[in-house]
Order: sequence, then C-alpha cells, then structure tokens
Amino acid sequence: MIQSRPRTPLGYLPILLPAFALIAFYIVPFGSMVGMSFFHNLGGGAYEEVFTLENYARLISPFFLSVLGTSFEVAFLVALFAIVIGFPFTYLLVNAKRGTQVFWLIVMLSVLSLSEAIIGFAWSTLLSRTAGIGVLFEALGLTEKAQSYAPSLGAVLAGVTYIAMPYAVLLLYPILSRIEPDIEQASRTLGASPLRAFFNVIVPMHRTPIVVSFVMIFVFTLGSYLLPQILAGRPTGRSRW
Amino acid sequence: MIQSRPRTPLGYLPILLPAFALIAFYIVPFGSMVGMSFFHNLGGGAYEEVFTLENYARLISPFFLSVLGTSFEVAFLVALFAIVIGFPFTYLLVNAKRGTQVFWLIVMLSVLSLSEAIIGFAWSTLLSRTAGIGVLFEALGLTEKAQSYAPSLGAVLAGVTYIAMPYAVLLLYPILSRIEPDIEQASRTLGASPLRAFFNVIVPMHRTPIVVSFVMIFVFTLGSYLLPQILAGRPTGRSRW
Amino acid sequence: MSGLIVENVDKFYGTVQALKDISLTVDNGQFVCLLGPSGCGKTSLLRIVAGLEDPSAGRIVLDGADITTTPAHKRDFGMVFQSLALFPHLTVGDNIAYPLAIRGVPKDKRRAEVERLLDLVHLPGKADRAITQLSGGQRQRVAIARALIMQPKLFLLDEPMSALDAKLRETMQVEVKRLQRSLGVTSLLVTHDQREAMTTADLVVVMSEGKIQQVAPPIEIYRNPANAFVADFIGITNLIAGRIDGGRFEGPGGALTLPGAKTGNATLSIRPEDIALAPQAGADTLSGTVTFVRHLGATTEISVDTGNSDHKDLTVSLPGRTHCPLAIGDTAHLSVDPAAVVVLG
Amino acid sequence: MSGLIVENVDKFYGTVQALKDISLTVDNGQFVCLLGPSGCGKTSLLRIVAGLEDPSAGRIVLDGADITTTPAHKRDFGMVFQSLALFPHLTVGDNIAYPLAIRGVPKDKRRAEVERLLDLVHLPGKADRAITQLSGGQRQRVAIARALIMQPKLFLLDEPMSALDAKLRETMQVEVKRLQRSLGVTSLLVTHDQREAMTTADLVVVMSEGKIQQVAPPIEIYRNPANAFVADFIGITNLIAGRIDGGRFEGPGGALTLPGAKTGNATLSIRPEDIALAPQAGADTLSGTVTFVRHLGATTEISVDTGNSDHKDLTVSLPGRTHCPLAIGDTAHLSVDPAAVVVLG
Repeated sequence: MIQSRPRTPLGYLPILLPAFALIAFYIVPFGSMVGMSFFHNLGGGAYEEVFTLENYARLISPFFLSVLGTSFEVAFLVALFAIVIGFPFTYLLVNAKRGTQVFWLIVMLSVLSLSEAIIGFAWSTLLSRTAGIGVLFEALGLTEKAQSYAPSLGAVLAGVTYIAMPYAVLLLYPILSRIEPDIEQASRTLGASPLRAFFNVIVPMHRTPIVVSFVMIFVFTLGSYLLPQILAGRPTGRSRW
Repeated sequence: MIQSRPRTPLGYLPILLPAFALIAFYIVPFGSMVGMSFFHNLGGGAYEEVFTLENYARLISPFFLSVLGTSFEVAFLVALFAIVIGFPFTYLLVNAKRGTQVFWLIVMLSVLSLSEAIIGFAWSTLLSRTAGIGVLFEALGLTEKAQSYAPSLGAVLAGVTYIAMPYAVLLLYPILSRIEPDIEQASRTLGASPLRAFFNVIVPMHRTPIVVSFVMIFVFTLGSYLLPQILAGRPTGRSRW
Repeated sequence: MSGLIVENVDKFYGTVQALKDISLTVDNGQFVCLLGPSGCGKTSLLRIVAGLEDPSAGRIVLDGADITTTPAHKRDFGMVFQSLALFPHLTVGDNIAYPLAIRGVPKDKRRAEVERLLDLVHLPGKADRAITQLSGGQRQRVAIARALIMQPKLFLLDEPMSALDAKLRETMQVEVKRLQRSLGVTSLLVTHDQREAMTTADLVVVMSEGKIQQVAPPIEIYRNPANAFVADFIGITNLIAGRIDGGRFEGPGGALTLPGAKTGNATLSIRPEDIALAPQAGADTLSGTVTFVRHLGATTEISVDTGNSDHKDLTVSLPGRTHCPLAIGDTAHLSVDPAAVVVLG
Repeated sequence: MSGLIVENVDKFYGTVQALKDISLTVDNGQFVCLLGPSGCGKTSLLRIVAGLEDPSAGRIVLDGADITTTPAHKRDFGMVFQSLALFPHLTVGDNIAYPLAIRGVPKDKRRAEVERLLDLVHLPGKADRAITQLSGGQRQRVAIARALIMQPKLFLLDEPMSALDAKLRETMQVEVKRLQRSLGVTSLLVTHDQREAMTTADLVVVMSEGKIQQVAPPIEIYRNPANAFVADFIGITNLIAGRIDGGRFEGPGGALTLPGAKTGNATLSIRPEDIALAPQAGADTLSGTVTFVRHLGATTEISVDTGNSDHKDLTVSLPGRTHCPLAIGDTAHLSVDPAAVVVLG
C-alpha cells in the first residue's frame, strides 16, 4: 500500500491535535504512576516526594516471592484456559452468522467494560453456599449439602479467566476472521475429518498468534488483576466484597 | 458467502463444548446478578433470598433521581468526548504504519486491562495538589499556587473519558480500517483539501458507526462506571483511594 | 455405469434456487467444463459433487454407487480451490504429502510420491521451499499436485486460474489439459472464461440461472449454439432480430438469402470473423454507419450501426493485415457467408 | 508549450526506485495509455501527475506552468480510481456534483450540470439513486461523470475497467474512447491490458521496471516493437533466437530468407497470425512437432515444438474455419511472410 504524504502538514493539524491529546492522556498518567512507585509510601494513598526504592525492596522479601510464585502460576493457568477455550470459540464465531458474531462481540465488550467489582461480586455469589451453583448441585443431588466454592484457587481461576477470556477472543478475532473458509474445506476434500482439519491445519497454522495471545494474556493477567491485589497487601482472591 | 454445513454434527462436538462452556460462563453470572437485584439487601454484601423490589424502589427517590440525572449528563459528555477525540485518532491510526498501529492498539488494550482502581489512583494523583499537573501549572507560571483539581466534575470526566476512549477506538477501528484510502484521495483530486475531505466525506460516510459507537459508550459508561458507584451509595467520583 | 452421474439435483439457499433440476453424465477420463457467468450455479454444483454442500434434492452417483451422503473427506476426490487454499505453515512437500500423511502413509513413501508429483508439475527439487517463496504460477502447480497425489477418482477445479495474469493463465490451461490427458483422470472444471473452457474441455456444459443451457464439445458450442444466451456468452457474436420469409431474411440494415431457413420471426447469430466488407450494397448485404474502428493487431474490429435493436452495433472482425478503408462516419456494406449464419428460434 | 510534460521524474520508495528518469509529453486533446505489467511504475507515475505523490526528482509541467508542488486539490484534474472511490453516503447526483459543491456552485446550476453529465454517460434520470442500487458498469459511469464535471484540464484513469467482466470491459473501453474524443479532453489511462490500450489510446507508453520501453501509436507498437519485452507484452508473439548471415536466418527448426537483414546474432519476433502451414519442408520453412491444438472458435491455435530455447513452442494461429489437418505428435512445416518478421537486436 502506498501511503500519500499530506501536501501541507499544517492541513492535518486539526486532526493531529487529538493524537497529541491522547499521548498526554495516556502516557502522562502512566508515567506519573511509575514515578509514584519511587516515592515514600505514607499509607492510605498518601505519598511523600522522596526518592526511595523501598516499594521495590518489599518485593524481594520471602513472603512476597512466594505470593509472586502463586501469581505466576495463576496467570499461567488463566492464560492457558483462556486460549484453550477462546481459540475454538473464536474459530466458531468467525464462521457463524453475522448476527451471532455481533451478539458475542458485544457480550465480550460488555464483560470488558464491567466493573471488576461487579464481576467479583457475581462470581462470589455464584460460588457461594446460599445462592449459587452449590444450591444447584444440591438440587441435582451431586453433593449432599450445598457448600461454598469460594474462596478457593478454583474460584480465583474461574473469576480471572472470566475476565481474561474477552481479551483472548478480541485478540484472536481479527486474525481468525482473515482465514479463508477454503483452508478447512481443502483439508476435508484431501481426506481430513472436520475435527482433524481443525487440529491438523487450523491450530498449527496459527501457532504464532496463539503464542502471542498467550503471552499477552499472561502479562495482562499478572499486571492487572494479580499484582495490584498483592501490592495492596491483600490475599490473592476476589474477596473484596 | 456460502457456509458449509458440517456433515456429521457430532464431528464438531468437541469444538462446540467451549461454546456451551462460555454460555454458562457468561450468561449465568449475569443472570444471577439480575436475580440478586430482586433480593433483600442486608447490607455489607449479604442478601436474603426474599423477592423484593426495594432495590429498584430506591431508584425513584428524589435524591437518586438527581444523582441519576448527573450520571446521564456525565455519560453523555464522556461519550461525546470519546467520539470527538477517538474518531480522528482512529482515522489517523488506520492510515499509520503497521508498527504504530500495533503500538497504539496494545496501549488501548492495556488501558482496558488496567484495574479501575489503578486508573483512579493515577488520575487522582495527576490532578492532586502535590504531585500532578497542579505542580506543572505552577512551574509554568499558569497558576499562582499549585492547587488540586480533584475531586471535581472535570476530574470525573477526564477519568471516565480515559477509560471510555479505548472502547471508542476499538469500536471504530475495524470499521475505519475497511475504508479504501482512495476515498480520501478521490475527494482531494476533486478539489477538497485534506481537512475538507475529512469533514465532508469521511465523517458523514460514517454517520451510522459514529452514532452506534456513541450510544454504546454512553450505555457502557452509565452501566459500568457511574451506576455501580451510585448504587453502592458512593458519590459520583473516583475517590475510592 | 462408470463415471460420474448427477441426477436431478436441486439446490436452495433459503428461498433462492441456485440449481434447477441439473442432470449430467461425465464419462471416466473425460474433461468436462462447467461454464457460465457468475451466479449461474456452476460453483454450487461443483461443491455438491465435492461433498462440501448437500443437494436439496437429487443424487450424485459415482461408478454406480450413490455418494450423495458420503462426507467430503471420504470421497477421495482431489480439488483445487480458487484461492488455492495451500497450508501456509507447511513446506511445498508437506502440502503435497498432506493427503498421504492423513492416511498414515510412511514418511519415505510420501517423500518418493512428492518427488514424482513435483516432476509431473514441473517443479522438481522444490519440496523444501516455503509456500511464500513461490510465484503465483508455482503455487498453482503445488495445489494441483496436492489434489492429484491420491490418484483421485475425480479431479475438481474451481476457477483455479482466475487469479493469474492473462499470459500465465493461458500457459497453465494448456498444462492442465496436457496433465489431465496424460493421467487420464476424470475432471470437472468450473470457469467463467470461455477460452479456458475451449482450451481444456472435451465437453462444455454452459449454465445460466441454475439451468443447463447446452452440453456439447467446444467447437460445436461455438459453431452451433443452442440459443442466444450461449451464442452471446461463447465468443463474440452479432445477434440480429428479423423475419425469414421464403428463404430470405429481412432485418435492420438489409436482407440476406438463407436457403432452406424456416419461415417466421428469427434471430440470427453471426460471428464477427464471418462478416466481410463488400464494395457496395447488394441483394445480400447489410449496410450501416461505421461508429468505431480499432486496430487490435491480430485483427481490426469495426463497429457498424445498422439500426439493430438495443443499439447493438454489429461487430466485424478483419484479419490484422487486411487494409481497412473505412473511418468513423463512413457507410459500410457487409456481406455474410450463408453457411456461417446460425438461425436461432 | 501546451499539454502535459513530465520531465526526468524519479521516484523512490525507501531504497526501491519505482521510476527511473521518466520523461513524457502529452499534447492537448491526446489520449495516452501507460501500459505495463504490475509493478512497472505506471500507477506511481499517474499518481505523481495527479499530485497524490511527490516525485523524488524531476518536474511536472502543465501548459507551461510548473505544477510539481501544487497540491492535488488545486490541480483541477479529474481522476477515476481503480476502486472508483464513489462516496457511498451520497446519491448519484450528489456524487457527480461533489466537485461543484466543494467550489460553492449554487444548487440549481449543479442540478443542471449533473443532468448534462448523466446524459453524456448514458444514465439519464438516475440522479436520485443510491450508489448501492447501481450495477458495476453504472458505477463506472458515475465515477467518470464525477471526474469530468469540472471540465478538467487532464482526465486521469487508473485501471478503472479492471473490475468489470470481459464483455462489459470492452463496451466501456469503447465508450470511454468515444467520450474522450467528443470532449477532446487530454487523457492519461493506466492499464495492464493491451487490448484496452489498443482500443483507447492515440499513443501507448509501454513501461517496464520503472523505465519507458517504447512510445508509439498502438498499431505501430504491435507491428514494430522496439524490443523483445514490448513484442512479448503486446499481443502474442513467437521469439526465435538464431543467427543471420547474408540475408538468411538460421535458427531452431529451419531457416528463413530475410532480404537485407543485418548479419549477426538476432531474435526474430513473428506474430502467430503471420505463420501459415506449408505442405512440406522447404528452403524457407521451420519444422517441428505439434504439441497442442486448440479450437478457440474464431481461430485455431497450434503449438509446435521446433527446439526453440526455453522449450517455448511456436504458436500458429489459423483463421477459425480453416481446416487444421494436424493432430498432436504430427510434424508441422511452417512458412512465414518475410515482411511480417521483426528482427530484434
């Protein structure tokens, strides 16, 4: 693609302004946060403008290291689940009818836009003894007595995977939407069942995007949901409510 | 496009399972939350399983109505800012080099993935008297003395627009990335300056997506960031920290 | 009952009927082309034969066995797709060997077969290349090799040449035909390009709006089209509506003697190369005004407005080195060999 | 100094040189075609003339004025894009009137002009249609009308016909040429289709790898190509490498008498329609084995392997109704009219 250079750079100024606004908007707060991390923590959200590495020093204490290890494990599992469920789902989605696609993309965006607090609340309710799947399992006779499934590692995994899944779908969607349906059909005419075609051709074809998505979800999960909870000194869980 | 029907529906079962898992994953928690809203609120996150409309009745009290009015106003302004800044930005983005595009899309996804708590914290810091743009303005001699800009309506708008912007960009990106560069170039050969081409052709061409994105951001903002704060009985602001 | 038989196939997409009662027999070893404009149903028919779509009604029979409900991956056909649908993550060799790998053929045997196929499609020694390192024509050959490695009972081609440029397309058409002839594989090719059909096919099936219009060998389709659609779609023709009375055709621009032609309203189809310039108007000429002259090199084409319906100027094609004495605005007199005229209903 | 002058234009994309010292003069009222394979730089040249890209070196002069740095929207050219680039949110009429609206022409005058243009492109009364309601050919006409409404000093066309099917493309080519002739507008068309160039152009500029290979009227390009690239790109030709000695050419398959030809190594270019079948080998025939025969209707094409370099079989084109007595494997003897042979360096 040949990009045309604007003849008069000034001609583009009014549409360049928002770009500058955005840079200020997104780079500056980020920067201030990073800067803040070197300040002395007075507790309760107050900071003193004195350069210190103490916030980082806390990270290498044995307690934090062990919590950190758990976080890496959780992030790894979450990224794994998100890809293993998200990839086939997205593949089905791109081959579905337009209406279905729009519906699911809106659901995914909605989940992204939901306050974490609400998600945490919904999940803790769902996994609680009194009003969630515990009751359902009891009614179905699967368990003798309704029990609570939260808080537990499983509950954390479920909750964080729930949040991470839309990323997996939104990351994979543009890539998978570009494959020609011919590819799967060609492998079928060549002797592969639909399932073999999926695992033999579609998955290996997308090795790179799968790995990239996995790493991105791993990093996001770690950086956005797990580390903040740890740094705030709370247990790794969604027990805020 | 001709969609091929799978010959053996069972052949697709293993890839259909994740779809069912996702439905359970996303529809059930939503549903439980809606159900919960009809239960008696005992306070502190505890609920009694008694059908009641009292949670909704609270909504029509004069106090809530006025808060609601403010929320609508804020959501409207946020959606407006997000589109007015986000549309030209996205238009520039789709015409930018591939590397630039990837960089900004990752920034946008990062912002989406950031904990609201962190964003709120970063913004309250940025707008605070001691460590933010107050200090910057003082240094530049714009104000006589550093002052705090938060909490204020402006601070809320800035913070929520910050969160809403990535939605605007991610909603508009797939649409704008599909326009041929020819359209803008054609209007230039026909006598329109680049700026006129943008406002005369590109913007009106995308009336529908602009309106749709506006409505979606409005609803998301209202539903995700403003109403939860109100319903939790907190002032409309990002003062949690 | 050897060969492929398509029996009374209908195909609906929602309420739209894409195929209307299609019946067709392809003998073993024959090369059949499905030819028609886009939307005529030719690709649907091919996909139904391939097993990628189900017919709404009718049967597909191969060598006497009903395969209508056999899934695509159990039909053992070889298909070349319009997009080629090569697997981008595999090498040339692994692409070609894919049908063997799926069937558990051991590695060394696969390697030998791949070598044989690469020789066949004139790509020797390219087994370890990545697909992205190949040119358009080379990819084409890989897709053909992959479709042929299982020695398929049926070789299906869905407009595989349409993405190539004109010169390369002609070369590939000749090559596909030679390959098919040497292997003797029964083949079904879908195309909208009549030159492609005439180059490759033993039998051309002209389709339009979900129906078969004519089934005949290429030159027969060109010389004796069954109706105006076929005449106009295959090559260039002049359709002239008029009336025949006592072996004489009266139409716009003049009259022609057509010995033995049935009396009544008729449309004539006359090929541009069967029209010559006459020095003056006569009993057997059509006359009109020259509206366009173009020197195409191998031929010179003259457009003549004889007052034909829909302002369809007659096209006259003269051999390239024939002197064309006419310019735009001149009056042209055209003579036609009666033997070259096709009288349509 | 009236007309368009392109002076020593270079164009680099990064380190790749797309145009190498291009100079070209287009007289007022002339229709010039830039013809070449994809990647030859023809579109870059058109875009530089349009002002959508800057040349890396060189000047663009229009009617004596240097417009190299004039922005596209101040050049007052009309351009038709390959994608047409119609504005989907505007009606046909508003699309065509866009250049007038931009320049503040009052509404009733715009309406009148739109009517005039719609008549010109044979779309009367379609002003209020939506773009989506039009067929491909109709959209083409709207794009042309929009580009012509300002009576541009230069009418630029960037492969506008390439998306149309073969029949419609031919019709549009003739129509564009007629329109240009009646308006007398100076035109520059980019195409990779030599038939399109030969139909429309007064002057054809053949380009390859960023350089101009030949500038001449269409029939001249076909009959007297400047080099092997031009000969091969324009139409079909047979290139035969051999040696000329004393007015006699010796090459694969036989010898030909070429009176007056310069002694030395030479490549001959012979068009397929200039070769005839001879009953037997003689002093002036080339002989070889028939490898392919195809009946295309208007012509019959025979491929003959005379041992030519790169296994390039000779192509012989016989008029469609000529009886072809040869089958694959037979020996063919070919005679050539010496006047039709082009000797290339």
